[in-house]
Amino acid sequence: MFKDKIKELIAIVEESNVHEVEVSTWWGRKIRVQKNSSFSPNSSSAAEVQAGSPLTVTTSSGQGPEVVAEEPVSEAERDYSKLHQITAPIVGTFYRAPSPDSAPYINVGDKVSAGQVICIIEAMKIMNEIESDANGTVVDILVENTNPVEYNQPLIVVDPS
Amino acid sequence: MFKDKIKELIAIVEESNVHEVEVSTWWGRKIRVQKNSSFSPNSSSAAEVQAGSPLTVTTSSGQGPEVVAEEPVSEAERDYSKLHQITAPIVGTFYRAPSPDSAPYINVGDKVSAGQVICIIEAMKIMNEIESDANGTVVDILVENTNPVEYNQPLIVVDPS
Amino acid sequence: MFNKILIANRGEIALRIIRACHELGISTVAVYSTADELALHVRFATEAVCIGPPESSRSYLHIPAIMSAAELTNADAIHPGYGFLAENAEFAGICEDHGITFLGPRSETIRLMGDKSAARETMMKAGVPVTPGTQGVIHNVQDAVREAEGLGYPVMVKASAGGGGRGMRRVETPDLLPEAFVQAQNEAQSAFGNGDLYVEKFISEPRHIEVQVMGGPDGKAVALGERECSIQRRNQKLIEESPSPVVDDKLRRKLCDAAVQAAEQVGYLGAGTVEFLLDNEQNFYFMEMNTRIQVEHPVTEMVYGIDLLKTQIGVHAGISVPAWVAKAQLRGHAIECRINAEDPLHDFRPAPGLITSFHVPGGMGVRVDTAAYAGYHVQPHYDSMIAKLIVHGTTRESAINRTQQALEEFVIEGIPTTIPFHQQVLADPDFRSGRFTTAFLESFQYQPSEEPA
Amino acid sequence: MFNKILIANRGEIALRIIRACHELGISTVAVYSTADELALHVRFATEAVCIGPPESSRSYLHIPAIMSAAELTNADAIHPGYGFLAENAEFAGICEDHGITFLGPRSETIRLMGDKSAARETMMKAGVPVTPGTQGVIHNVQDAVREAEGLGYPVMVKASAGGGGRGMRRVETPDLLPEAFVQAQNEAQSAFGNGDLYVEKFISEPRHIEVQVMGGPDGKAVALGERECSIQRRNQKLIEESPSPVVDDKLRRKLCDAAVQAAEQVGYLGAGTVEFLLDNEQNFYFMEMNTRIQVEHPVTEMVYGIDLLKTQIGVHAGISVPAWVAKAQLRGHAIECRINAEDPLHDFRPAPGLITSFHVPGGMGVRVDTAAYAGYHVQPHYDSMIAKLIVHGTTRESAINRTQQALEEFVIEGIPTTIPFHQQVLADPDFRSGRFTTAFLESFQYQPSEEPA
Repeated sequence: MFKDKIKELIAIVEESNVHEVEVSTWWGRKIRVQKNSSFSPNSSSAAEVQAGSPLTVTTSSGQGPEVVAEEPVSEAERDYSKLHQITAPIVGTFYRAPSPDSAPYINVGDKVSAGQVICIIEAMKIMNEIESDANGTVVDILVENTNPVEYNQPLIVVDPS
Repeated sequence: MFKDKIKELIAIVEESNVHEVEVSTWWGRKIRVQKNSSFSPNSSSAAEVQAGSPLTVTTSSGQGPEVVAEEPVSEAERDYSKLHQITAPIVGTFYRAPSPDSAPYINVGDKVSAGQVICIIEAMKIMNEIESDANGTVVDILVENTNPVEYNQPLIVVDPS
Repeated sequence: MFNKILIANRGEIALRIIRACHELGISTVAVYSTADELALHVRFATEAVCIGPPESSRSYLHIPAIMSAAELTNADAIHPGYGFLAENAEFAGICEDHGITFLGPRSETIRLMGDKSAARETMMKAGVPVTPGTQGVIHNVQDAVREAEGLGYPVMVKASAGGGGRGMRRVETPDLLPEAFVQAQNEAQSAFGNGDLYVEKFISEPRHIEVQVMGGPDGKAVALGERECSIQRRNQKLIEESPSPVVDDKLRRKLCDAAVQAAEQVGYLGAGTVEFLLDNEQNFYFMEMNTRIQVEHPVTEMVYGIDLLKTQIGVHAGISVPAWVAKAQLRGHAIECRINAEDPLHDFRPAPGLITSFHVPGGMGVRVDTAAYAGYHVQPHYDSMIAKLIVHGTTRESAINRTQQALEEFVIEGIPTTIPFHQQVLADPDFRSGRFTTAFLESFQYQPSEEPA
Repeated sequence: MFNKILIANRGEIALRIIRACHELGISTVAVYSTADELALHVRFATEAVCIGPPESSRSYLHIPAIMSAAELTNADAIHPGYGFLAENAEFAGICEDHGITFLGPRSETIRLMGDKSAARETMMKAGVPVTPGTQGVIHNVQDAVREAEGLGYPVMVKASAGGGGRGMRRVETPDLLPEAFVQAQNEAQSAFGNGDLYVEKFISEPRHIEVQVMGGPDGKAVALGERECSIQRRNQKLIEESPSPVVDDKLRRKLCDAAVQAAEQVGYLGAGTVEFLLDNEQNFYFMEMNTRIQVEHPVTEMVYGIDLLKTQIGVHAGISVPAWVAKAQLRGHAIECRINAEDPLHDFRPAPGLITSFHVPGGMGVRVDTAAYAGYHVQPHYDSMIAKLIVHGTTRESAINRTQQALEEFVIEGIPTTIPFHQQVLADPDFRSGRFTTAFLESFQYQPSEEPA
């Protein structure tokens, strides 16, 4: 969700003649997206993410773009930002297989197609089969078997190409 | 004081390779000074003064400079910004003459020199003679006779040229 | 005592519950929708679980998601706050079935009090005064005329299944009854699929007075004085006070006794409110019972010096209501103003959006319960209340004066709020005199202020 | 009552006074230095006058500028707050001469209480216990040895003109007295140009306990319980409480009686504080009287439910202390934490600068008195206190727990503050037990927190 917002902001800036957009909360994060005025328009964009302070003195230097991340983004997540992620549609416990003795629904490297069951999320004793919403190759499985997952949490990375 | 701050900020921006400085308070004023990136560096500077909000979404367009003043600055003050102003060194009541029957110390158009008495400020029944701190021609007298003045309030405008 | 409580709510009440839990040494779990990622209850809880998308029906009202979050985090109790699932008997029942303590009354109590006519009958059994009216349903105009004769005009013809003002008619004289009866019956039939009607005496110039109760695990209940809630706009309370300017010690004792009888009749557990209509001759009539902690609970806390949330959590953990709570003395006067993200100039339409600055008042006797902050985006998906300003003073007049000063200092920029509206109500001579009824806001004219807010 | 009060102060106390005045319907005049143009007292007062440059000596301490501002604005009274001119007898006298009411005791009272030995003699006359010691000045070592024998060791050798710990020596045994006497005499002579000494019994393991008094225009005073102020760092109070964890009802009555005697002896008018040292055998000794409203007055307000500022303004307008104030009952427990712009990691050095975010805690029992806000620049010219967090609870333990929760929610960014320091003190077992003396902070070790604040 947070990364979505950054992407959304970058898109807004790239597609407009605005050169800077900044969103922040006092306790949350500050997102500033700005086109670097030293470069020609649209040639580059920088996303600056900082522990937020609701403003006061903002000094933007004309130097190169700076990226500071409050929450260190794991390499994995960074790499997958352009791939498709299947997220948890409900809160619950993640299972890779229909039973402890069964083989996992999917493994890294498998081909999956939309509608294929890829895991189970148990909620209130009910085993909910979760289906893939894309065709492609499984690149990564982000949650360990039997771990809890939140709504919208990325579960599986699929390369649709 | 407030205008001084704006001037100070403009100077900071002009003399640096920073392209934007912004200072604000939630209830006070927001001062933003930015070099317009559409123009070549140092060719122009804009002072933007707005009723302040401690930030959140700041969108600066690449269009021409915009000036919004929270407190409308009177034409007079605006014109005098490059002239010398003599300010009140104490709180009190402003008198243009040593007694009700006397002629005023100075009138518009008079030449004054540094050290010359230009008015009286009464504080706690004591008549304090206020001296000019510059040589030049009196361009305006900003306070009415017998009106109260605060510390640092501009009293008299002098053209030193 | 509990180890960990999940809060099935958001906004200021979630924060209120988190504070009470942490002061008691209890861990907390916040649940949140994706719209609330930056909400304060998420920040201040011990842990937080995202349970669904912005729509309430798929997050804060979605029972399976909440139960899953409780199970995953090993919460041993769930506090529902107010609104959302607070008075959902099914949810309370599910909690009971799962061995998770629901911090509210038993599901059967919620169900009973949610049924208007059953609640009314229960109160009659308990000896609590109810609005005089027919016993059961009236089937024809002749019966209605006869019953109304006995009650005295004006009367109200009401749909048994009614709500929201539909299937309801006020009748001033006997000759108007037949037409009103038929109209109400048709309306009830088409609105609720049930044309059953009953007739009640119409209470003229009523005030809305409610009594805070706390039921202990031993079946004993205590009452903590009344709240005056007559300042309402379309049944939405905007300003609440404790005590009421028209309730004296003697009447307070009668109201409290009735509320305790009501609560003990149903073995009420935890925090609840018994709502009464008070007529202009100081008679009062049971209206309904709210089986939850209420928005306006802080005015009671301020004058009695009691933390209702901590007391409530205690009774659900099996601790009797402490003796000093039962003996608490009324001190001074408290007023609550609900600060809503609404535009009072445009029919109080909700005005979600970004709060660009947020400065809360402080000092002696000033309490602010809020989950908003500078940079917070008021979500369109939920309730528009963004803060409660609760002010205590030694007298009603000093409380009003202090509230005015606090409203003056309360700065919210970016969205319109009800702050200027409250300022005008508090300056109104009728409000200040204490002489008003639930009709006060019908005639009150909000004036746009000269200067920008 | 007054029409317009000028506030000769800044910061939170200026705002506190403005609130009290406005609640009483009195207009206010703020005075400010050019460094305080954006300060909240300037915004919230009815009018504001710039009186000088940032240096206090040319603004907030500059009597002619303040008197001019009062005359220009037709103020009929001046409230000095605390610090600055609050205990300046000359200023009080000038106000008296100009027919402007000084909201403090008479200038002669300020002068009398400002003179240590005169105050001590006055208290002895009033029958208030003072630290056992010599009557008047000691001129040689022989007399000192004889007096010390009578008092019992350890003793303190003190300069008559002393202050700030100079010209003061603690002496454990008779053989050490001659050397200490000469040292103290030399130090006093060079520091104050006056080598007069006296000898007092040393009070071991004392607590700093003070009593709030309010003197009425009729010469009658009332006492409003005690405050525990032992948590001090180099004589700077950091945490204050009411009541003291070691004062029971009986001792409270004795302390209050002594404070009332002290106040009535001098015909004390308005708000004042009588400070005592309490030894470990529950004996107490007069230390000094503060002739002003104090920083820590809110803890008394919280437990007694009394607005001390409004009461103070009233007595200076000639209104007797109301009977209900005199009869006010202690309810619960209150704690104040002074939030200073200081770096506890670097010897509490003042850390002025820009506050980039400022989020105050709220909810039940939480009061914040502050003039700071997000975007405010803490000025290097003045006192480093930027906020007072005052928390009320039903017991000392619940008040501490609530204070911890409030400190957790208090977010100040941009400058270091004492918030993490307070969090550690409140978690300290000795602090929580209530067993501590004025030496508590000497041995308390502040630990830098693992995670960034």
